[in-house]
Amino acid sequence: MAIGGDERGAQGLPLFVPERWDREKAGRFFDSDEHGGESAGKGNHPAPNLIRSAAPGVITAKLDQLAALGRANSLWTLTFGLACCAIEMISTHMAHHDFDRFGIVTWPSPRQSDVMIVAGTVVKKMADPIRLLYEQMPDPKWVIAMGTCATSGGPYYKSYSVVMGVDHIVPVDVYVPGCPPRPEALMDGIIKLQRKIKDDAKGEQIDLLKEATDDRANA
Amino acid sequence: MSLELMDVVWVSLWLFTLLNVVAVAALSLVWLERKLLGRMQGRVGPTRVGPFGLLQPIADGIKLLMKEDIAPGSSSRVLFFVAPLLVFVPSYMVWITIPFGRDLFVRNLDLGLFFFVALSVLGIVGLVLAGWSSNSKYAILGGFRSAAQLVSYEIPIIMTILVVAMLAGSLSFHDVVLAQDVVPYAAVQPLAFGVFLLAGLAEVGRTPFDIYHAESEVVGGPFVEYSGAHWAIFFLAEYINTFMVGALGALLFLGGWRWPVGDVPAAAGVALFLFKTYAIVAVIFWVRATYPRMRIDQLMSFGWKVLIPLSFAAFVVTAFQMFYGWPIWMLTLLSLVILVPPIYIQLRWQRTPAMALAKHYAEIAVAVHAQPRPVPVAAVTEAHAAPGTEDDA
Amino acid sequence: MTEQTPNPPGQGDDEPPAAAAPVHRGPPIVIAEEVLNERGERTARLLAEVVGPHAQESGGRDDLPWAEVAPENLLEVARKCRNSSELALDMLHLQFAVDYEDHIQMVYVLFSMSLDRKAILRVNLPAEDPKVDSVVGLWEAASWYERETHDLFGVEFGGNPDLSPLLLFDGFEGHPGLKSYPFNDYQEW
Amino acid sequence: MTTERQHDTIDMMLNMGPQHPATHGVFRMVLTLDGERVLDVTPHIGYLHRGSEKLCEGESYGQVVTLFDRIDYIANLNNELAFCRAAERLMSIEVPERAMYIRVILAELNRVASHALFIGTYAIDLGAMTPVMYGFRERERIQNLFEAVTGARMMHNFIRIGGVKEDVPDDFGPRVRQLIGQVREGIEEMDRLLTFNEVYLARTRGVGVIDAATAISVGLTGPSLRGSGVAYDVRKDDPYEIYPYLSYKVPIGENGDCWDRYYVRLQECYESLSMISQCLDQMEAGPTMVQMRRIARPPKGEVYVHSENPRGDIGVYLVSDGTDKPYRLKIRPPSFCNLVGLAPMTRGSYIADAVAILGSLDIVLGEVDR
Repeated sequence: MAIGGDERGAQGLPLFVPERWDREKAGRFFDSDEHGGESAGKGNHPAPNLIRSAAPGVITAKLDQLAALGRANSLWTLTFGLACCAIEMISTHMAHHDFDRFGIVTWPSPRQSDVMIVAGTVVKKMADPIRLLYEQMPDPKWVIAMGTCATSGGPYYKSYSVVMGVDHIVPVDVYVPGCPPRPEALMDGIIKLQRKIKDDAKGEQIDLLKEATDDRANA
Repeated sequence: MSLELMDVVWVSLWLFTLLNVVAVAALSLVWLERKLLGRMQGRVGPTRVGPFGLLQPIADGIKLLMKEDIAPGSSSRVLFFVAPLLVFVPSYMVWITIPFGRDLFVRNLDLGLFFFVALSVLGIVGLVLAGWSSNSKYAILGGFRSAAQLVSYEIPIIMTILVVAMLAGSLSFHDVVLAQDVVPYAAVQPLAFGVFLLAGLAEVGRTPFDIYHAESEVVGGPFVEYSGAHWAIFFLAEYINTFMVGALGALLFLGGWRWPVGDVPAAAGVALFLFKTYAIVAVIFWVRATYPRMRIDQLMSFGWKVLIPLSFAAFVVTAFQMFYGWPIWMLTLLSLVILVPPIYIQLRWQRTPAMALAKHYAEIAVAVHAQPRPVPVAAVTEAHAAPGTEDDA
Repeated sequence: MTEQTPNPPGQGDDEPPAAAAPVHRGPPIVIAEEVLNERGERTARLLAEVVGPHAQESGGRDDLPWAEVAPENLLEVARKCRNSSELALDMLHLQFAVDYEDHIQMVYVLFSMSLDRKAILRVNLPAEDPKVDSVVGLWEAASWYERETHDLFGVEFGGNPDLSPLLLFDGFEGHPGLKSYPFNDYQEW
Repeated sequence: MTTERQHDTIDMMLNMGPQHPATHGVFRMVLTLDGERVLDVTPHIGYLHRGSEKLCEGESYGQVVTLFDRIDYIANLNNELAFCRAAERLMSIEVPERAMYIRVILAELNRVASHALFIGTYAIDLGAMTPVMYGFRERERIQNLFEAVTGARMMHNFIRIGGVKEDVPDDFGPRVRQLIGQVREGIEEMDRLLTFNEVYLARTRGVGVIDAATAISVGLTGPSLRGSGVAYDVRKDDPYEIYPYLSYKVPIGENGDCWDRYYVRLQECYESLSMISQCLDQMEAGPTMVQMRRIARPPKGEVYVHSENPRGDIGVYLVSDGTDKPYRLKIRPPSFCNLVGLAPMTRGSYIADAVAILGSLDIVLGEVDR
């Protein structure tokens, strides 16, 4: 079944059908010709837009980089807190840590947001609304799984109602570990995401594993 | 009069320049707001993008332009995409007649004030259309709220503009500024200035009147379903309107580019005008950082029961002064006299009973007194059992 | 606190547990003493008066006496408890179910805001087809407690107008509060 | 305020949540509207139902504390205290006095942090942007102290059955005194900005009125109940730990509207700060943990213990079968009970009032859904 909302019932918010997020099928979202075929397999890439369709071809490469620069520095997050991590996420937005320094502000409507920070435990009842919100966000969009609950179910993995990580529902770009992650950790996650956006546009990919090993060797 | 080709070119050039100036001004407001709010809230605001975060609005703009533009499947597509233009075009058109300096304007219309009034009402249509065509309940609520709010607050604005027009004896911005050589109208008619500022706040939907796009209630109101470039147009229009209120305040009440220095070089005049404009805008942001939002019924009753009578009072007082030829300070005095009671009542009506109540609550709070503490026993309490061995493995 | 008896021989070794009856391993089970303090005694006397012959069993710990009543008498007893001028248990503090596998016990923790008294009513329900009268007419607070208990334990409350799922989503199979409902292992779903 | 229909129109159903800026998490309410007026409200919860109570049955007593941290994630230490007191009562443990003082200091600090957060988020519900920054600034200060004491910002796992994990650092006393001064200033700043602000008064006074009888019937507790004029505070009526040795006031309201609930919380901040300094004066050196088995194994029996959380009266009903895991653990979640009062308060008000009323109840969804 496709990612689209076809299975939704007639009455408002639907019954959630537990269905594993299938990356192959999900690939349709990003890899098809309709959505920029050349960008297959490089993460979330820009959807067709006015400028790209008006000026295709040679200049798009540079334009992509410029766009990536703009996008990376203007990540608007969805005002969307689920559980405990939401408090630390809000802390990061507030005076002491001040996410606004990075140009990050929260926006209440998914239509105007770029990043969904899934902050907290995802339960099965909430799974469908999350997928709906993700689909409502315009491309390009990113997801940060904040905390162990959103990453893998965390301390609640034995529960009957908890989803074992939000990546069963939506594709995740950055996982931030911690229970809950400190605001600094979330900032690090955001900076990683900014790098990912810029490097994706250049056609490079960060080898985080290698970087971490190098860091450890240098330390 | 025949339209020459050169005229068309010149006008287009002027309009294009104006568009850029206004857009840059709006972007500067975005930056200023984030920085100012940050400072007022114990933060720093954007710092990472460019020096002092100056490129932050540019980054936002690039991102918004390159973002996917979604029209919800159930929306009325044509109206959905026309609505942002209906909001943006009038708010931009008004600038044609705004003089930045003595000779710095696109067209000095003789009916400039009238032109402004006529165009500023048009934006409401766009907001209502945006709310209706989105086919979202939040959007339609926001659209209705904006219609109710903007139409009611248009009246005090028009009345205060009329006061200025009477005082200056002209409907042209240029003449209004020239008439304020000695005393700005903010000093002549403080009542009208105050009403203008409050109604202006409501007109551009700023706190405490940001009801139609209240985030915690209607999640952005008419704009809730918009994304990408179309949303950016709304966003831009909103800031252009804020700048417009600042500019109008500077021109109509603070003497534009002339008062208090008289004739100065054009650049200095423009700087003076911009300074006044930004000062008013900063006050608007300051109010935003301070006040909560009003409720829709309170907003309407404040508009109809306070602001509109006050604006009529200003109008009548000015008419009397002009008819009987009283000295100008008499007008200042009268308008201050009218201004003081409502401010006093508005402040005292809520605050005094609440303070009395707070005092009462301090009295009825139930006091719990400490019991004498027993002499602490130093011995460690042995509990449950001696340390076991079978569990510790 | 009762004395702890020494380990009986043969327990605590690595014997595989018998399949039929779960064998208790580890130290022997100690039963807590239930002692009412002065405040509790006073409430217990009042509670006994109010509940009267309906009480099947009673006891208490510290300042919290309890009385066990039959399901069919619950509503009557609860009404008496609320309306009695001496008890005046006007707040339903907590209402929940415990699954003892052979029966389900409903526990009602009742508080009095005006008189600073508290008491517990317990009702034993059969494990299959647990059904009891709703107390939502007496305390509004019961509405959500009963929906929750209906969700998690499958207890039916006669007279509650709305027992739609509160915590679980529509279409959830089973009653996860019951002991028979297993814990998950990590799984991809 | 009236629920009478003004025009013959079709009602509009407005769905707020589960993702909505004003619902404080994943709460969902469906409003039935007649224009701007709310005719009825249907709350829907369960979007954060993690099955904590069931999970507690599978964890040993020591591990349950970590789950309690995450139930009311704004007042973590108060929650730990609630559970540990229940287990201690069941095991008849007497906690050393110094441990009780440390517990009370931390719990009261957490209460202040929670109320500071409430004042901030409530202001943002009403459209004021700045108090939330100040509120989080104070919370950040308190969290720094928690980090120094417990090693964690939020999920402390510090209060254990039988005492606290370890003694506090050497500079605890002076640090807390300094912190009290700073936090008091910060709270006063919010107080000055908000309490008698005309727009704020207009938005909160006379909104969401609930009288004492209804409040008791729906099970409101904590500041929400005290706002209606019922002076019920577990610390006063059922004293635990070392609260009997402290002098304080229990602030109450009379009208039961949003402003009263806010004002009660604001005054509680000041009271808590004074309680903390009393605790520091009285605290003496001593052990902080009883000697007991590493793995707690309470005797078979049942116990109900309740204590005062920032949100209200949290209760823990513990059924033990004599093993190292609880047989059944039921939490009385104050937010859950307070939320039952939302519908009677909201009927007949405006949409904006619905948001204000929900905010004034100060719910935490982790606790509502567990």
